[in-house]
Amino acid sequence: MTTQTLQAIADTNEWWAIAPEMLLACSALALLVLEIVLPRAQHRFIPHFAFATQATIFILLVGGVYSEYEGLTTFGGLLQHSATGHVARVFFMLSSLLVCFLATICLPRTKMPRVEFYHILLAVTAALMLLAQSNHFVMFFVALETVTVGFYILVSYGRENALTLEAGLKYLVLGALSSAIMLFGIVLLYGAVGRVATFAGGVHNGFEFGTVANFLHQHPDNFLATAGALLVLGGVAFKIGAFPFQVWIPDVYQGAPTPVTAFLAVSSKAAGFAVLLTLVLNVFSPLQAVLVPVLSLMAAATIIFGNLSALTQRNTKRLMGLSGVSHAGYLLLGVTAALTVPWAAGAVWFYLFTYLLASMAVFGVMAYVGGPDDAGQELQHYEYLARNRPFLGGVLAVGVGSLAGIPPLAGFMGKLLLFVAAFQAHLYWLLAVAVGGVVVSIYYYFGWIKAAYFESWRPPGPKPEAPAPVPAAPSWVGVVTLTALALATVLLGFYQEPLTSWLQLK
Amino acid sequence: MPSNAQLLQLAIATPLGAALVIALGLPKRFATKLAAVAFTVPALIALWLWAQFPAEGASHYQFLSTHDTGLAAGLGISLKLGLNGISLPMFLLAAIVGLAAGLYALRSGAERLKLYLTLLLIMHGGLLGVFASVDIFFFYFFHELALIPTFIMVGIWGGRDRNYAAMKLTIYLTVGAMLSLIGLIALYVKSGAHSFDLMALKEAIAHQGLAAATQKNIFGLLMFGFGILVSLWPLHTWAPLGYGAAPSSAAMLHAGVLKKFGLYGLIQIALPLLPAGAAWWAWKLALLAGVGNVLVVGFVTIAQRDLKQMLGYSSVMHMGYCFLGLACLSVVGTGGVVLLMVAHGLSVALLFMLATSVHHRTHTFDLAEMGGLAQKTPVLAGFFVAATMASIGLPGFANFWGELTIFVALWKFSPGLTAVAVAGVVISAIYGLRAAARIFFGPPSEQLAKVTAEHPPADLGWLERLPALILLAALLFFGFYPKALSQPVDQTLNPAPVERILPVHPSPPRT
Amino acid sequence: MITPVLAVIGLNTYLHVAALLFALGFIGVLLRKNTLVVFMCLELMLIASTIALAAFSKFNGTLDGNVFVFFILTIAAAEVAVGLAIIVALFRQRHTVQLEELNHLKH
Amino acid sequence: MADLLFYTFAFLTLACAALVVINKNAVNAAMFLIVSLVGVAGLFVLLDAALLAFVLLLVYAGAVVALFLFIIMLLDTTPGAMKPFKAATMIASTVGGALLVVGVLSLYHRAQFPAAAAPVAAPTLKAYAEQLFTTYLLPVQVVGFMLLIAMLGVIVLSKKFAVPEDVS
Repeated sequence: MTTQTLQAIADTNEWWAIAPEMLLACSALALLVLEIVLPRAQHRFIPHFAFATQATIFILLVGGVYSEYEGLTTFGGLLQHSATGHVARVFFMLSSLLVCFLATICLPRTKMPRVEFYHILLAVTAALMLLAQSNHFVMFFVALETVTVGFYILVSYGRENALTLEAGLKYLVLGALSSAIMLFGIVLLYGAVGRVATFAGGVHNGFEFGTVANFLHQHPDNFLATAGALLVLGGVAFKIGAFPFQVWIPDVYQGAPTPVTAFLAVSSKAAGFAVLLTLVLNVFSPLQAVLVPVLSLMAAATIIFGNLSALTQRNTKRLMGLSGVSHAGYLLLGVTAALTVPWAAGAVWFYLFTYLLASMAVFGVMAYVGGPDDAGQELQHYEYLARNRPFLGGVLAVGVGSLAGIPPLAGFMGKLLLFVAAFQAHLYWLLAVAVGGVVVSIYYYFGWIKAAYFESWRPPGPKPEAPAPVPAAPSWVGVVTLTALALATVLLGFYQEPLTSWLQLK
Repeated sequence: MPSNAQLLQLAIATPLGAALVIALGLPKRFATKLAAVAFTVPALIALWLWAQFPAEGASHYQFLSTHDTGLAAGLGISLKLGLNGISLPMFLLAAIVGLAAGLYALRSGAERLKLYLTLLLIMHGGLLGVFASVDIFFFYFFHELALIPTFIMVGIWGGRDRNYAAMKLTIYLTVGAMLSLIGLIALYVKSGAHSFDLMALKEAIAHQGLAAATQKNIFGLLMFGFGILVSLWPLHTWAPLGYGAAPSSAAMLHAGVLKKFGLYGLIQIALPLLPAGAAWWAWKLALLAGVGNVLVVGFVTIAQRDLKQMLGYSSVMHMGYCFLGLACLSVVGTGGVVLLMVAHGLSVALLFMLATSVHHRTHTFDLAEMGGLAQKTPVLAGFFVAATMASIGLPGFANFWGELTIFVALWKFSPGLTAVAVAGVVISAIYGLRAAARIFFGPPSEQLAKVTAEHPPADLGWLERLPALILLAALLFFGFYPKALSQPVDQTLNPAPVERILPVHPSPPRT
Repeated sequence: MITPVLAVIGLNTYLHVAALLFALGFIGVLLRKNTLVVFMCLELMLIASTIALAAFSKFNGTLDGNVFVFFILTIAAAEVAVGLAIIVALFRQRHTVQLEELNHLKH
Repeated sequence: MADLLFYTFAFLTLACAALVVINKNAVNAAMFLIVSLVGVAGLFVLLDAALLAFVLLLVYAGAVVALFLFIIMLLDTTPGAMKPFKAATMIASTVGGALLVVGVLSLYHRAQFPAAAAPVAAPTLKAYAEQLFTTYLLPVQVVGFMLLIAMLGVIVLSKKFAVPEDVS
């Protein structure tokens, strides 16, 4: 390789294009420095610093400051900056901000150090942003593993609690297993593609998404590449918790600290779908004949499994996890539809945003309701919530209602878009499954509302001795954040303009 | 002076806005005043719009306005509001019953009154929105908006079986709503109109038509989806249970107005857009409604001992007439259904309200434990008897015209079913009059004598009389001057292409 | 300058070795209950991928595969470090490394 | 000669890997892992990837397996404590593993490769460096962050916090 080619490659390293990610990474480092520099009494300001930088980046991103690279590839083809990538950046930034907010509620209850939590959170968010924009399997895998390793630590963060560590171990073993499977898939793809690329006389790289897509266009029946693609998708399915890779979800969601559960539910799932959309629509699209049945079977099984197993749950964190599985199923329905109906990709993102708002609202309430025993939050802890803390009760109703897809709320619009897309894609039987799933989900979501609102639900008889403790009153930050989330959920149900025009839903 | 279209928007926005303000933490004494205003404004606007509705040549929507909520470009969903001759009477009905229910709620002294008013206001706003929507997506959307508070109200303020009732109501109505949603999506996709606007859909379908098989499937989805919501037999079991448990204002709004959503949807959407589907399903629908809703449920109603359960079943039974009218697939029958929907809405709301008033005085809904209340509360008795007469369909009340028109249309469709329907009138006379007699006349039961000795029952106060008066006045007005209703309905049904689109009514199957 | 190995052995044989190693690791993960051994088996699966990767890289005549191996080794090392830390922390509380005894989360 | 070496290393790798899976004693398993890794390193050398072989031994045998051994000793799990496999687990694993093997093998038979490799010189250290610091500079940075996270994570998970960490 001559110096010129090296120079040419080095020139494509446009660091400004990933300024938000770098800013995040640098502020993550700054947090550690601050911990050393600042006197102990001032340490409580460190989370504020994390908040401030994230808010700044979020505002810059929403303002479109970094959108000048849209449509370009940088870093010698490692990254591609697309409109969707930008949407993903904003999404992860927003989610990370809200997880920070949850952490300020939950972390002080434990004896765990805080600065490291925020550091890892910020670094993982940066990696998530890179992951959504990666255009090359090496970049993809490295970013994905950074995220995964970060999550291993975050899930087991409340290590005083054995349940948390158990969750961490389960996530670790299954996560590593899925990574290994995905890696093998990547290797197979590289083997199949790289050979042809070389024989064709090109100097293309067998890891690049574009090269893989080209190869698949020419050889859609290549067995090796198809198998590789399926293995990679299996790894992604683990991230989104799709059937049959959902086994880890309830345990890990229950054991992880609430902010981390929220982070897993929202960011990790969204990352999975961002990657899945890129892979399915741009890279593996020539394999439609295989993908459509696989994806739609997976979607149907995920919806059925998620809803049925959520029916009997009394633990709210497991309930969120298993109902999250069913949401993954609806989203998979959207991804499947996106293969034939292009605007469905936007609908998937719309759904993810509504899911973010609603889930974060619910997790916010859970953070206040959950006492020191983070993992043991049951439905009966919500009794009298609407009477004792009407504000939290209201936010819970809005959040859960939106997750259930009840009409005036944003979640319903998300489901509507997906269903219309599915109908246009002629996925009738899948649509029937999804509709059945929605009806079933009403039952368990309604049970939660019932627990919070309908008093004297339990049959007449001796009442339990100790009534559930009244949850702490939210601080003003909590009130503002939760109000914003609930209002956004309500308003998005009535008026979708800002989001739809930004997502270019056509 | 705002334009009529803006007034229409205002009528829907007022209750919803008031609900938001109360939910955000308005103090209670302001909340009740704001709620009173928010219930009154739509009624006044509805009356004004009714007066403004052109007397002739108004076959199309009036007072139109369109807002893009962000889905117009992508999906063709936009908030398009307007009224035609069919929706105007329904809108008026919603406004009047909403006013009565609201006033009744204000004096009910319910626990957690602010939450109660908020939910009732949302429900009211949703109801007004349903009948003012030209866009079929928003038509559905507003229906759900009105439906959700019902579940919560049943669950919090409901009667004995509230938890079971709330759950059953939720599951049944969600299934119905999902089926109809899929039907509407199917209509949207298959029509190729790329719009949920009813007018655009009509145009697109008139232009290119829909295959008969498609029509059949979509009509089936809509018929059963809407049918569950209207309590079509045998999917009606949620209704008596739900109404039995629901607090009075919610029952008034739901049984009086919200339940008509399905019928209204079939009239406005399914019949004109899917004529071949309608023709295929007409006889099946007529048999289900005639035998199931009218006869079976009629006999079940007679057997009821609980006043509210009886009212719930009777409302299911009256929906049977509406389905029969629809199945005629004729202009006369459809017009009759609209008249009956309005009349039944008014009378059933009045009955549910008075039933609660009776309960306040007797502390029971059990008909066997009542009696002799007329001597102590003559005004209440007068209202109740009048409402019962209206519900049976006595001349002089609006219900008479609705039922008469339906019977006329039904005679052409099938004389046999007409006989069934007329038998239904006799049945409803039996249970209606018997209930009135049990409550108000004859000797009081021992238990009641004890209760009334402890709490001497007072007659209806003015705050209770006012909503009752409003409802009864409307019933009588339309009873003596049915043209006020039939004129706009006629304008929309007759000159419009309905006659052309509606198929020649199918001959009854030969045996 | 072709290495004799690939001329004699061929790519397929290399890949068979990789596949068998991957399968062995997979079976181990399913079969073993000792978390430490499970972890070793996961490492075997990663190593199997690197063998295939190096072989493909050689066969394709590009260096990218070999470079990717570097990343994989680093990632594996980090994974092991975190995993062992979790296992040690868990052992301090539960005094076991057997997976089947770690079932305190409700099912 | 080369093929003899190949088969030796391949046998070493696979046999020792199998021993890792079935060995009862965790310490022995770790030892067999080392030997298996030596076999893999040999395979790498045959592929002209001497540097990779070196790194593999350094990182894995030198650090990872040493860590494993250290932890095993630390936790002092009684050797031979392995319970007999449950029949269901055995059957499931055997079937799953066999399916996997058959699937992967059939895959290679269906995807036929020509026997000739591309004529490329053995990569030098410089070539790796050039790649890592030009094309793959960004992943290198990211991996750096990952190592930092992992380090912090290990500290957080292992350090003793006697008192609440900071004032609130």
